[in-house]
Amino acid sequence: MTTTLPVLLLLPSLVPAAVTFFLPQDSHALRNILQLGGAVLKLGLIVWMLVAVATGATYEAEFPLAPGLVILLRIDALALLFISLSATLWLLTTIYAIAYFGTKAELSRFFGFFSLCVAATTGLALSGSLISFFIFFELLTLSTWPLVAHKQDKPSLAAARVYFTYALPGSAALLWAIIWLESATGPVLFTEPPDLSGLDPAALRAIFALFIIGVGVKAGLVPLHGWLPAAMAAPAPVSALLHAVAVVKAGAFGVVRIVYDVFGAENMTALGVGVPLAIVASVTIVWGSVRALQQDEIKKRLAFSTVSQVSYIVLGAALASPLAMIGGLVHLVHQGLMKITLFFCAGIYDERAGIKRINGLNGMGKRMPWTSACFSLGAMGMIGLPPLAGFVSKFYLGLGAIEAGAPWVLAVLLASTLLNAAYFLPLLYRLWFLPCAANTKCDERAPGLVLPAVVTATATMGVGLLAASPISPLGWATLIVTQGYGP
Amino acid sequence: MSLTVFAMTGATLVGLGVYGLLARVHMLRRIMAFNLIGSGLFLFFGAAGARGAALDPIPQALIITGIVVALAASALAVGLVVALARSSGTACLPDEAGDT
Amino acid sequence: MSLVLDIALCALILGVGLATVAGHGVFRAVIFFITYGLLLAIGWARLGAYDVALAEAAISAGLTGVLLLAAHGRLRRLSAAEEAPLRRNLPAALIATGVALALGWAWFALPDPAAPDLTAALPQSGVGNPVTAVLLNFRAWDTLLEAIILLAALIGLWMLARDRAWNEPLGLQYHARAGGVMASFGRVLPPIGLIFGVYLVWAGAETTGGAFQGGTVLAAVCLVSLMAGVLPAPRIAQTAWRAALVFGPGVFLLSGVAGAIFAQGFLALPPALAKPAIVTIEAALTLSIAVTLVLLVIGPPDDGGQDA
Amino acid sequence: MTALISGLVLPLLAALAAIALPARARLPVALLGVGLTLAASIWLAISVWTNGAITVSLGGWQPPIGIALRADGLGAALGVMTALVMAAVALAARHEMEPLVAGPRTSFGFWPLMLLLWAALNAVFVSRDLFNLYVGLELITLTAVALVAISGKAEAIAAALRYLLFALAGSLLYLAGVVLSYAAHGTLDISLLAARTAVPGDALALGLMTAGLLVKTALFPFHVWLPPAHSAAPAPASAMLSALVPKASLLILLRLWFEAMPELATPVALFTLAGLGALAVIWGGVLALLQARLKLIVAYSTVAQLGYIFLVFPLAGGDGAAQPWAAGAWTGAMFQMLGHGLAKAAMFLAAGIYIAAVGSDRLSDVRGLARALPMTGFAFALASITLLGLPPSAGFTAKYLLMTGAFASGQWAWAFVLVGGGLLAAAYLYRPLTAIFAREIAVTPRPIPWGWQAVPLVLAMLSVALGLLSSVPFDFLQIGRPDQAAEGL
Repeated sequence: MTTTLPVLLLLPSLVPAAVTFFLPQDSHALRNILQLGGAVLKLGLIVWMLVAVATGATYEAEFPLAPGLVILLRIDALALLFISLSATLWLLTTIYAIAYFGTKAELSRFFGFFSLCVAATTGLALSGSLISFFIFFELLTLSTWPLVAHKQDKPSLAAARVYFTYALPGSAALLWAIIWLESATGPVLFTEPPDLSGLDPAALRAIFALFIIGVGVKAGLVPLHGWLPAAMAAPAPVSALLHAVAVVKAGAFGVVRIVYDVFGAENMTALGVGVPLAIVASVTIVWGSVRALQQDEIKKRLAFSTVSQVSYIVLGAALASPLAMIGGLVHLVHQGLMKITLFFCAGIYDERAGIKRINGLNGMGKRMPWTSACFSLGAMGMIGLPPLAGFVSKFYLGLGAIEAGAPWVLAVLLASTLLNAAYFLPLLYRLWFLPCAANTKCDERAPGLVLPAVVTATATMGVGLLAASPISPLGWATLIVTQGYGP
Repeated sequence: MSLTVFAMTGATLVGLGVYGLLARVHMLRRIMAFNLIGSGLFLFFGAAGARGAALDPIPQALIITGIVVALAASALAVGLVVALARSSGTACLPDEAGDT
Repeated sequence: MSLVLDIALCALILGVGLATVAGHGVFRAVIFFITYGLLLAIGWARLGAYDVALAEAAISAGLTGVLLLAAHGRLRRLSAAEEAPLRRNLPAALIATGVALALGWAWFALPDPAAPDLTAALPQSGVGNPVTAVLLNFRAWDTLLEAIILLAALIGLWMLARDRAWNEPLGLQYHARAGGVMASFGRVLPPIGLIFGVYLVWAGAETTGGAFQGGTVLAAVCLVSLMAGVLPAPRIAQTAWRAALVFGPGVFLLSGVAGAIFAQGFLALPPALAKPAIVTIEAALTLSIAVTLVLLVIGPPDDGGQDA
Repeated sequence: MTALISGLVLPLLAALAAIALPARARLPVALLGVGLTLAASIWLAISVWTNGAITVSLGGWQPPIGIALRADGLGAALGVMTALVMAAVALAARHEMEPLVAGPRTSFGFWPLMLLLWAALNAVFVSRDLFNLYVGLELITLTAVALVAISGKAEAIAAALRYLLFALAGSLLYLAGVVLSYAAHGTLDISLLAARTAVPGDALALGLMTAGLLVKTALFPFHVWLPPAHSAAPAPASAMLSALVPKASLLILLRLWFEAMPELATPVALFTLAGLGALAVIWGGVLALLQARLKLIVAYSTVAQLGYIFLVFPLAGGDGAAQPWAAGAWTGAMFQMLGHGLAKAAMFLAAGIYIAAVGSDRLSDVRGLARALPMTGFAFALASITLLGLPPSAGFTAKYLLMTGAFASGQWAWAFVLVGGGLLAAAYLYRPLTAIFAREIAVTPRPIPWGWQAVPLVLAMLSVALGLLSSVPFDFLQIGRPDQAAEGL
């Protein structure tokens, strides 16, 4: 059992993917059953595994391809955190996507790549070695590209091209870094960080930079973030997936892996690369927010907000103090919950009321109360109002910054919070306090769309309120840091 | 001594053939140049095989094989040249017809 | 004395070779080329390589020459026989000189001759002519592939036919005048050539000769008969011609397989059976080579029309 | 031994039968030959896997008197790859070369030429005799040239003639080297040459043979004949020409530099070979970027993809052969050979389907065809993944192993070629992919039988599967490998 479970975790997404590609367009029922069944099954497996891991079981599966080229799937606490998040959000996004697309064209292709993308994310989370991480990272790029291009109109195709133009050089940098490092240390497993003591510090710094460039493209680090706002041309479920579950998260997750499981916090500090990374993250946080402020389109504004918010995770990793790390890790979950809520709602506004720009939101609070309530919760969470999810993350990051002796980070957090408020509060004001345009046609009687948003919005509140509980994301992140990376 | 004469003749023939191949553009000329190179090489080979106490039959057999192979290649090449002339009115390759 | 003779012969060969490359006019170059082949055959005889001499004269000078002459005729009809005059080409001259010098150097750098010792193997080969032993026994695989190459070239050549001409007789049609030189030539020559060709194959086992040389002579006979109208022009659709093409390689191949089944291995000939086996293979091969060479020379079916 | 011989005899017999038998028996006998030869190739691989490399002295005559054949892991692996490609080509040609579609001439000639080409490739894969390799190469050349010319179009004739010109020049250069090495050592056998006493003329002999083989492999700057020839041929022929034919001369090159005369592999020579390979990667990629026809893009990509393989020379050749990274780098290059073969054949067969469907392979005419022919579009996309070297394809395994070798040996500059070539491939394959997957259909396609559409898809899947399941092929390629260095890194 110990070797089969990691493989078993991939199958609920891989099998539906493989089957869905060959389904005729109009066999909606079968396709939906496959997708939902896969998602539910996976969630069930994860719950089972959580219980098993809590009782001390370990899981590992290995597929040697060639000497040094081994796919290693391993379940550790960090993997579990990411995989639980992605599995939960995958189920919700699937429900949402089924309702969103209805009977539109090319759905077999869409859901095929959708499942493949989730399979890649699962593999990425379970990867126990650098090279398996890379393989799933590339698979993720390949499977998300058709999703971005899904509409196949000019903007989508342009967005997809931009995505590739960023992603492929990023992958090249990552591969370069991996092979450079492994040529000196042998294959790198996350369980046993390599011994870097004998290596030239200058080379190590270059390798670190290449690693950060490689995963930074996906994480949307400035100045490698250009593809992310462009990818807004994709349908709403794709945006939700890209921003909250898969791609951006994979980048941030990669940063955490590289900092803690490849280099280790001490080496990072010794090489003097932690502070530059923290600066890059800070610049991204501020710059993303500034750009978000300038956007008139709801989804664009959300996209730049993602650029900004994901770098909290990177910042947490870069500061390398336990509390900052807890803040970063917990934000991995919190940002996912909040951002997916916002994108679900943005999709509902667009789909059910034709609202794309922020001035269309006027007075929608009364006409679409459920959606608007969820949107507001997500937005307030992003700003960091207690007791919502975002507050917990920012609080721990702030404490961590002081712990790490980098008080300037507090200024960054403060500036970011103000900017967050500046670009989200006007939306809330429009929603609830401005009169609506006379004859906007809207209705939110679409449970498949609204229900997932309600669930995630509730979770946004729940994870904040129950942060002290050991099974909350915060409790989990604390466990990871104290067990795995504690001093 | 005679062998050296034949070997040098072979080497020179190869040179002549190479020149014809590079400097001539009419494809029949080039086919002849190929045969010149081939036969020059064979002459060299034959002279080398005659150096020992007895005549080495292996080079002779290889040369006969080589001659037949050269004929096969020449026949196909000649056919292609005729086909080229039929379809394009020239016996030179498209981008070289104007040169030399 | 013989050295002087050789030097004179080589000078002649080089002169004719030079004329082939640098001389004026494609037609004259072809004539020089044929002469060159004949002179080279004498050179081979001087080296004591009579089998090669025969092959050079029959195949290089004879058949290739006919091939080139026929091609020149067709090109002239397509007004593609003209060529630009030779201009001085320095890079080509440098490369050519370099290659010749390198080969010349290699000759003087050769170590002492190191030929494989065949004394033990030859008596086992079943034939007295060592060249035939190499061709049909020691390196039979080369020879088998060589026969296949001829066949492949022929199939390739046929692919150059126009679709509308596919069912026409092969080659451009020659019309010998009844009672003319060609016609009488065509009646007298074949019986003589036939005997000579068969003799060459038979003799090849023990002295000079062999399947390829004999096949070439038979091919010449066949060509003359075709030109004289004694034989009707073949068509691809005629099964007998195609069967004749594959007969020799087929027998060779199957005897090789028989060796794998009944003797030590693929293409193996038990010494006791080697001589009859080789003669049988050679006879079959000669027939097919002759037919292949004939069809190679007369070319694909051609209705004489022009595309462009 | 029987398996080895069957792989040579069966396609020859089938070709002879296809020539001699009347028209209605031609296709059945050819397909029978294809099936049996495929079985023989797989059988050979299985026996090599169980018994190790197989050596046969033909006619019972040992070298230097006779000719030895030897099937090692590499030769048998190439044999299986060839067999898979040939079987796919045959299944596609069943439709494309039908007498009613292609005319009586083409439908007559295609099958024997294909089978003869197959026999010649198998002969080269196992031959240990330099002159026998020359004969094999000539048979490959003549059949390949005929396959280029088979369409009868004016540009095909010109391309075929140019190809023949280059190939014959290459043959003569190679032959010159063979002549010199026999004259010096009295043997043509690769293993015996490896044990020879070196003489000064060896370098010239090796140089001549190498130059000739480079021309035949279409390495930059000798590549000019390849794209017009490969794009002018009918698609099933292009698939064979691009996927298989250059591999034969490349294999001989490897045998010379790694087995026959490894001591002549000086750093300068190895650098030159890889440098030309690097230029081929760049130049082939740039030119592929500029083409407007699918087949030309794919053909220029062959020039680029062959370039990668030449990195094997500095990474695993010469003094590096005994280093721990040599096994990985060498095997990486062999994965490139195998993976490229499968993927490239898939691409050309997909292009053939498009040409059959809309009568053209211009990018503007194949727009949106993935909607009407989804399997073909999927096949092209999968094959692209291999050419890009993205995981988990054979191309990635190759790139990973070569890059690891480059870093381990301190020659990391070659890694730029691997990474840059991958990005360039992404650039030049992006246009055909977006065209094929476009939303609107430019030309309404004729229906294509399901069985035909599946053919390139299976090949493309195999090229990915080779990467996914690369551990068995990796071990297989080590069988009989020269310079058994310590296993991997």
